[in-house]
Amino acid sequence: MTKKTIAKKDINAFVEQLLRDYTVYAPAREANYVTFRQVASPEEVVWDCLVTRKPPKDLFFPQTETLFVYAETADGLQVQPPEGVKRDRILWGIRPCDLQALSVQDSVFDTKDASDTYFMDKRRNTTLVGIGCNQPLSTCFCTSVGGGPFKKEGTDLFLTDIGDAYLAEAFTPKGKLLLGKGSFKVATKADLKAAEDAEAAALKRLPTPIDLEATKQHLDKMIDSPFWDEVQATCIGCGVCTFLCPVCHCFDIVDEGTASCGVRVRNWDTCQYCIYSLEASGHNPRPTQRERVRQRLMHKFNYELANQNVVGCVGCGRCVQLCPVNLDIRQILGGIGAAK
Amino acid sequence: MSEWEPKIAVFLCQWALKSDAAWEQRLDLAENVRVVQAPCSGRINPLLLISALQHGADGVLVVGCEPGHCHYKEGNYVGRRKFATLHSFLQLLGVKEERIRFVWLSETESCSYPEQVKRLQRDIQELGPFELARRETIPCVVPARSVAE
Amino acid sequence: MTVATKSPKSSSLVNPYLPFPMRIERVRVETDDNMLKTFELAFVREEDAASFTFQPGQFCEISVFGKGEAPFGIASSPTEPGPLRFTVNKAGTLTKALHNMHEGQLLGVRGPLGHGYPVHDFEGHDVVIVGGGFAFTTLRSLTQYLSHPSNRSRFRDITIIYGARQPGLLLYKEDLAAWELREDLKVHLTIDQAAPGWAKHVGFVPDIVAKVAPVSKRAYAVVCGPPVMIRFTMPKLLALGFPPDRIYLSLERRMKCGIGMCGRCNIGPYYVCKDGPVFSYAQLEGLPQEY
Amino acid sequence: MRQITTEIRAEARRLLENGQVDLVIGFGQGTLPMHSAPLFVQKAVDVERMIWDSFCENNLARYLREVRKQRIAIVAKGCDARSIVALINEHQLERERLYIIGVPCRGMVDRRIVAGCAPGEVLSVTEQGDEIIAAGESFSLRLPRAEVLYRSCATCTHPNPVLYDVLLGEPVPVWAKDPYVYVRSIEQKSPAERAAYFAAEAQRCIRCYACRQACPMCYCEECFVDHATPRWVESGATASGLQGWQIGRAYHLTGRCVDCGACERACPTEIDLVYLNGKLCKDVHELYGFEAGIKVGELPPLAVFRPDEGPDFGLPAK
Repeated sequence: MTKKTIAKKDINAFVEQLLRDYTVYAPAREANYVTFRQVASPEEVVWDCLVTRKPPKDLFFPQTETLFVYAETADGLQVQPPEGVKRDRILWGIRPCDLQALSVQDSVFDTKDASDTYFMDKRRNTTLVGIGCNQPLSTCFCTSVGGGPFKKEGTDLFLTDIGDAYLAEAFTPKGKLLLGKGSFKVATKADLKAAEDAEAAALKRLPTPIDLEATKQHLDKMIDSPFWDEVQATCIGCGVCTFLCPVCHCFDIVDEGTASCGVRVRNWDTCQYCIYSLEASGHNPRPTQRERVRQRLMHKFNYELANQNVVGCVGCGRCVQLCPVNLDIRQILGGIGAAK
Repeated sequence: MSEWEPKIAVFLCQWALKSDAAWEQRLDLAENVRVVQAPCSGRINPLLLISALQHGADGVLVVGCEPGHCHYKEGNYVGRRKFATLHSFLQLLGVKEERIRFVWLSETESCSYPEQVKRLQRDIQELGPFELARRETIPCVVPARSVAE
Repeated sequence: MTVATKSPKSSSLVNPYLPFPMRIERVRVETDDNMLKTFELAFVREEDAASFTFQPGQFCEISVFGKGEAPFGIASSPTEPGPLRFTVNKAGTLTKALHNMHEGQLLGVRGPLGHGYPVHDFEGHDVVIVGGGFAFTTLRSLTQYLSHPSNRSRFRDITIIYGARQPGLLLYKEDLAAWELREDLKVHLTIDQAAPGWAKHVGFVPDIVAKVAPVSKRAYAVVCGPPVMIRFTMPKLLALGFPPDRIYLSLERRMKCGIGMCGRCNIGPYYVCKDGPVFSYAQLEGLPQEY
Repeated sequence: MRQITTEIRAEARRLLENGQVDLVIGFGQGTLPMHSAPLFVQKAVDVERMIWDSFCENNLARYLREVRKQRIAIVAKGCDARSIVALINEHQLERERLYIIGVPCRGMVDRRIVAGCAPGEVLSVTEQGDEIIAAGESFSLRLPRAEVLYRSCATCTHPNPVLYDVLLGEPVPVWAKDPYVYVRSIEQKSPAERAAYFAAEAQRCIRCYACRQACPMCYCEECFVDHATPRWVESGATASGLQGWQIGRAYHLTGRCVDCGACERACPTEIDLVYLNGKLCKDVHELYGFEAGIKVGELPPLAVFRPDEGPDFGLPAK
């Protein structure tokens, strides 16, 4: 691993250089909030936003994505998927929670049985530049679910704010390549110490880990628990928690067009909607919000552990911040251990 | 833009054209005009008008019967409130007032219907295309390669 | 059909969402109420035909362009040469459109998907097949497979219990007639209420299971039917002594991707599309009854 | 505020203890600063969890149609009460089932405005008279309450419940003069500006349908947007799909919307929904003299008509 530093005053020049060679996505302002989007200049990058309004998942798994165009022609039925990524991309400033979420999505979209060509194409052609969180928010709970404010797994290049400079650690050839594009210096012992101090200070602000295995085992026995009736009571069944979740990956497949021509698209979908599991016959295996809320929690804290050995929650706190009725997943998790 | 010709969607109460002569001229096959017959102007779902615009229409004409002459007595009055509020609402979104037109044809005026369509076409020609987004799947792009290759 | 991706790694060469074309060879109406039709589909391209191998119980995603995709169990058996068969109940938008299609038209197909019945485990055992209504499709495939002359000797007694509301709603009437003539198949057909000219069983499938009382020792049971039939059949089979790991169910759920990614068809940790649609009852015990 | 909290608890306790209701719907303390959360109380011992403050922003009437309990008490501010009336008028609720605990409302505080004024994460908020005091790790900020109200609250002309079984606290004076002042400011823009504004707002939509789910009046068994045949709008997050959804959602509330702003408050991408709904309220008010949810028994304006009203659609007036 290569450890270097770059002065904060040089960082814009670095981003400028990256913009020449890559399409760059970074936290940037949109209306009154900050979210990941393509940027055209370093000035657009917002540095102090820990939790963007939307996670960067739509850069790999867009809310609406064309699977293929179809058309009936004289030669029969033609089916054409869109072209893949043409210019290499950089995802700048992804936080450890969203990085961890991406690795969970990898385990969904790239399995031994099948590989999602659309997701993987974007994934392969994107360099991830992570950044640590010196001052986690009150809604952050990455440490509760196995993450951390400076967890670097999955990143190509990782930045740590050490005052006047960033410590930059390259973990992959893709990351090392970037180090040649800015004025980096070799990191000193003092730099490394500063990074360690930043991490220790950040960790102090975060909650203690929860026993995920015990939670899973509790959930195994809670299928018919009255607990679900309680937690779902005020849920209004919207898609905020799942659509803003960096991990949630459910989608719908829809044809837009006629029998003779159109596009097949996939759209984000959520287990919280009534029509998600509604069958054409009228039968709905998850008839009420009780089953839907249970599904969300079970999927994240039981099924994904069972199937992929990962937790489906990374503690970013977006659902906590933005649930219209303040259903707090931290509180629900706290209740699971105590529930019957 | 000079070659651009507006497309018009007509929502026509099936009772509004009171004579055979008028009915003959309902223009349902005219170029750039699509006519949708409805049982009554009051029965036209406002979503149909929005859908027409999103599907490619640049102007919408809704034709109903004059007061007192609705086949169902009062259907056109019910429709009137829907259209008046929808019209005003779409203007808030930047849709120009002239783009959507509602006419009530009296018995004697029913032959003026083709003229109404043409007048709207002329007005929309001046106005330009629909301001808001169209459906992206229309027209379809024919792919280069075939599954049956 | 070329997939435009940049330097794909080997496992992702195949775009799992692209259907291949199949042509409708024949359409037949299965039931009196016209709600069920069987479509016989032929491969358009030879390479698709060559690479398509399947097990009874697997399914395909069928595309009706403009309406979308839906999963349908393969009703023909791997032992039957020729077109693939799918029996379709007219219920929603897509199936209505499919019912309006005719011979010669093209459909998109993805598959085979999922895991079929564990026929190798059945070898040397009795097999009891329990079906209800229009959910008999993959059970037809299974029955044809097990009873095929090249396979029949590998299995012991084969019992089929199949019910519908009325005689006219039973699927595959020709096949049923042929099976009834065979001495090496025990066929029990039932309808919900007595009807003129019907001399076979009368009653709901779970009750007929109890009445026929197939021997559970060294036997496997395979169940496919509407949720309510499944719910009431399970206790009967358990009472007859079938252990949960020798009862198999084929489940249906609303599905989209068919490959375990879109997330909607899970029952507990299992995806019906990827881990099923065939599950042993032992697998499902203790999971939410979301089927 | 504290006084009202006490009174709400006492009333809830009384209703539950004497068996008058099975359930009280109100607000409880949220898990974050500036969040109060809807709360369902079924046992008298739990009434101590109920609160009333400046962050009780949800329209609780949206729960009434889903709760199957026989008798419900609901804490209703001005807009909640209007929604209840509108639902009764649309035959979605039975008045007899309800016990309405009316609470005059001083307008709810927009946490996004407060957060926007703060130099860091807001960790606690207290109220002092007409001021809101927001504090974080290294700051404390005083904001005039009137300046941090939700847009829909700032222009509210019905802060006092129009229907109740008991009214807690004194009715508040109405502060807004023109409920449609904000809509008018948008109307004054040019058509091109309005089209651009609508397109930009709609483009941020993620189709989570929180607006619909938060709305008391969005009770359709199947929403038009979920309809497959015909598919009224494109299914995806395309410009036409998002605009079609926003148009259809808002327009379907014509003459039914009580302008509570719950939709906008639920929106995670802060789309301006209040001007869409406000426009509809303004039009039915000006054209038909109608305000939704004010009078029990009054039919929604699109369900009725007057033969002699306008517009004349090209025919001379008779």
